[in-house]
Amino acid sequence: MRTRTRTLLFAAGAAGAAALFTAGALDLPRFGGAVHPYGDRAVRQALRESTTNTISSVNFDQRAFDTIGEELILMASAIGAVVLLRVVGKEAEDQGAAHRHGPAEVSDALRIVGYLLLPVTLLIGVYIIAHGAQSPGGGFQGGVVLGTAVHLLYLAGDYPALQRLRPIPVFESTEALAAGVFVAMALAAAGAVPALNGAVGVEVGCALVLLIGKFFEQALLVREPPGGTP
Amino acid sequence: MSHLPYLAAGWIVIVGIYGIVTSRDLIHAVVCLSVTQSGTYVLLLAIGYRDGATAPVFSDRPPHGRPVTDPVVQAMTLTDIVVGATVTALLLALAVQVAKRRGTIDPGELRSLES
Amino acid sequence: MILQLTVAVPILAAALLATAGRWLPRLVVDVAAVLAVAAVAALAALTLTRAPHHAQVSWLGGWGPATGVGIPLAADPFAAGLALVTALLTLAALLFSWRFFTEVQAIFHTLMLLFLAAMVAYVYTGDLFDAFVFFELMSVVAFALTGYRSEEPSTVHGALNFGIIQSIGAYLTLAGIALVYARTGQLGLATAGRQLIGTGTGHGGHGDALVTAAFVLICTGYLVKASAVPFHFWLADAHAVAPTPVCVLFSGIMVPLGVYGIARTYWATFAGLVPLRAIAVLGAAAALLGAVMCVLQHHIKRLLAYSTVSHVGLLLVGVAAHGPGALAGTAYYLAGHAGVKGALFLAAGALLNRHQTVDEHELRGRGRGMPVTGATFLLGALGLAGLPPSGLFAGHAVTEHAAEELGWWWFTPLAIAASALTAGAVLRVWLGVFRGTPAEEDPAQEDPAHGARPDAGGGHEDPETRPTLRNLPWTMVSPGLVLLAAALLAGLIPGGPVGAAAAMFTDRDGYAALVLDGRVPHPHSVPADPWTASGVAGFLATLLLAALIAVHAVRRRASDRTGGGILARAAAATSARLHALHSGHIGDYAAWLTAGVAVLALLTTRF
Amino acid sequence: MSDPFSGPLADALILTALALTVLMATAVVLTRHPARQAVVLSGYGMVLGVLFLVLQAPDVAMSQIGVGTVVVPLIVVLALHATRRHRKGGDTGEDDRRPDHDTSGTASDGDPAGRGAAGGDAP
Repeated sequence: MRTRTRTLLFAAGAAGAAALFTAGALDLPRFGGAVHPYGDRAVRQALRESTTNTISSVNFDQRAFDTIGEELILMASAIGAVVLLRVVGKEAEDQGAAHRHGPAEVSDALRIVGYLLLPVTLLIGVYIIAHGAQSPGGGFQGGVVLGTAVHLLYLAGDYPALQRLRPIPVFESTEALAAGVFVAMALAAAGAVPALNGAVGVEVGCALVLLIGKFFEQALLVREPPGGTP
Repeated sequence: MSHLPYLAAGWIVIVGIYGIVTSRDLIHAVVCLSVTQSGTYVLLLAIGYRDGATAPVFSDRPPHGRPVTDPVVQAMTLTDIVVGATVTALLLALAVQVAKRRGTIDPGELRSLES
Repeated sequence: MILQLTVAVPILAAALLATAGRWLPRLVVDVAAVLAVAAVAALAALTLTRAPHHAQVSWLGGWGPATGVGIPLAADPFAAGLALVTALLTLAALLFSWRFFTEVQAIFHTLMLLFLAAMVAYVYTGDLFDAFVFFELMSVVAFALTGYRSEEPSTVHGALNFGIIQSIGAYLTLAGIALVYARTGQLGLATAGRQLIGTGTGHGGHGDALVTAAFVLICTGYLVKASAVPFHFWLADAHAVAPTPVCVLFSGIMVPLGVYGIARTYWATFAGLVPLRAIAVLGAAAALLGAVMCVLQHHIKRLLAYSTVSHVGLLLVGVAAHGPGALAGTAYYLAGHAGVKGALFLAAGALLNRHQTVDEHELRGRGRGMPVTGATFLLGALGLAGLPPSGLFAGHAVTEHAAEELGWWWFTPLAIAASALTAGAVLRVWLGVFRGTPAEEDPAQEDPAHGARPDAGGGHEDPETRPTLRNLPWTMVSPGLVLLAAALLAGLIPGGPVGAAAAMFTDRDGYAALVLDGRVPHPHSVPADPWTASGVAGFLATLLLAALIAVHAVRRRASDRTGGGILARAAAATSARLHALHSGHIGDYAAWLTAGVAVLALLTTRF
Repeated sequence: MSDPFSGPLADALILTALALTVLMATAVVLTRHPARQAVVLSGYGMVLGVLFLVLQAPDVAMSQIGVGTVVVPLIVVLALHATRRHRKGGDTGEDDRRPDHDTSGTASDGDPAGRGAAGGDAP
């Protein structure tokens, strides 16, 4: 299809879809309205269970099954990325690709900041996970912090240390294990919000390390372009 | 104001799809897909908003005070964000593979799979 | 408890294999995965036997209907039956791949188990958002499985197209769910349905614009999965490149689950509020276009993929016919199609393993040493044509009867045309590959451009597939035979229980009673009766047409490919047009998707 | 005036955040140069996070800021870096056929931008 035809087709479709959605949205309750029956029920139940962060209560207790699906999606795509990016990594090495270990020039100040920030960030991640049942935050948000914190080492220019710190197989196994533990706990004893938060934190953290790690590998394993470095 | 946020969400969804339709670069297309998805976050949270309400967290104040925003849509959005990020990552991994295997990531240059 | 276990067993097995798979010997991994799937099949069978009499409902985490916040898992007979079909197909696919993939890690098994868990959870869940989550899980696993052999150039392209289109559809579904939530303050299918009846009625007892928009948006994602025209483009791209055991699951159950999603959402939540004619139109279009595209293919996996588009289109029409009778027929049809298509894909996999190609022209005459595979193709073609007493025969006959009562005179010709074209294409493959004479030149020196076809797959390029197996091991042969036998006998399933199950499925208050009160409804039902004279006549007509198509195609190929008059040239031009339409360009697919939403909206709105 | 959670002030805040979100979403789509798009995407993630805060959803805002401004743009940049060889594409000359939304994206500045971002945007 030519670009013009395609755009016209899209324009016609989008006009129809927009009309449909607009008509539907105008029938919605007013923005900011006071009627939220499910929300009110969820708040009541959360307070009965004395989980003060209602969202954690919904995610890990009342609707824990959604979160099971979510964690499995995370696990599946981490595994999927490992499968997808594995073969190419091997092949690039076969071709004798040059490895670039981190940014070529890192100032000492940046290096020190990177090293100093790492423990602080890890601590913040653990804190966010641990307090997820009471205050904003939780396993997911903390896990994101943990998963990305490890990569501060890259900022510090220490790619070998980064590789030592994240042996991919261990993270793969831990991630799957945490997912399994989460599912077992959520199905057997829903309600243990802090423990569930912890399992999710570990899983999210490991999955992100895996995902980002695999992409780092891809980005760094590509052969230097023939033109040399800019 | 009364229905504007919903329409804004609809705009974000449509504009994301527009980006995919006109994209010349698969990585660009995947990013546009994540924009499409962010429209659903806005829609969900707009539905759950309540005038004069605070966040549904009771750690620093007694319950039964001020009304709170709907925690269910927030939990749903949270799930949605995770799903979106992981789908984006997986699709980007596929796009990287397409580039390596086919030598281009312009959808216009990728030959049809139809024989 | 049974329902939770049915979902939990594959998940926990998947987590176990993902954790320890790299240290376990391959045999242990295989056995563990097969045992887990067999356990799911046993649990689903148990559920199926109990469902007609005892309510199979489970509220997770003890958040029962009184709290109003929990998520139910509920299994009526159809849901349990679908779970059983899913488990059996997964079992067949795993047994087939026992020797097919020889890499060490257990990633393939993990993904297959997660796929099974996602489909079972999707079938059982009684919650809109939960359905979306497991729908997404199903999709994500499917993307990963499609791109599993990422060293194939076209594999990743097909998987990426699949991923982007599916994701757009899923996000539109989520938007629709959000609209329902905003209106009703409920996420349960049953509770939201009750609320919509109370509040969602505009004029004349029909849904207002919001209900229409919500239904259309929710359906879009499911229709993408069900590959209705014009949402179907991803399907052939994904099927052509996915590993064969994965294709069995895609065609056999994942695509039909899109139909299930529409049926379940409609009858549990939207029944009577919106018309289903849009589904009928898009389904009929898929039945025809899929069948025509099927005949035009010579890549066997693509050919089978388009036949799935066609047959699932017929399933959509059956659901849109909007009654227990047609739904009973659709259920027969689904079961029969799953078995036949699974067996055909496994047979294609055997060809791929033996000859490193699934191109019909290259394979010409080279299937003579594979009698079992050949028989599978022949019987599969007959099955697609509706050979009694196959599930497809029963499905045709029962649905046809219900459609006639509705005054849908076009259904019978449509079904016969679609079945004849797809069966004819498969029959042509059988004639060419298994009965034909090999091409003149030495197969070892075949055209390098063809030998290295990206989508031909398998073989020496692929380090993970064993080069060639001299004799197919029983693990690769028997799953297909069992599936085929089951499908060809599925029409013998007694019509009484099927009719009762269909009546239960199409009874909105009954579903609410099952989920919310734990009571099994017993609505009045009519037993499905497949053995009608017009059903048998339909099969004979289909078979005759299919044979004509196949013989004509083989003759034409044998004599002169370019000859012919105006008609032939017009056909060639149309075929080129159609091929060009399926361009593999993601922008085209997304534009078609938007246009499809507009068409759906136009047909669903009551002016 | 006394109540920060309701009244015209809150409305104005929400409207502003909403307008910014819509603008940024459109900007992400219209930024055809992939490396630049990653930066805009990161900004969009931040704006979304602010919108969610204004809509009284701190939990969601936290993960949106983590995921939307850091993780996803980082992965995009890494993916760009991994595909930069094919992006320059030798004979394909991808950049000269770019639509007119982006006028400055030329083959010569494309690569360093991707490379610089890969090094600098890492958290």
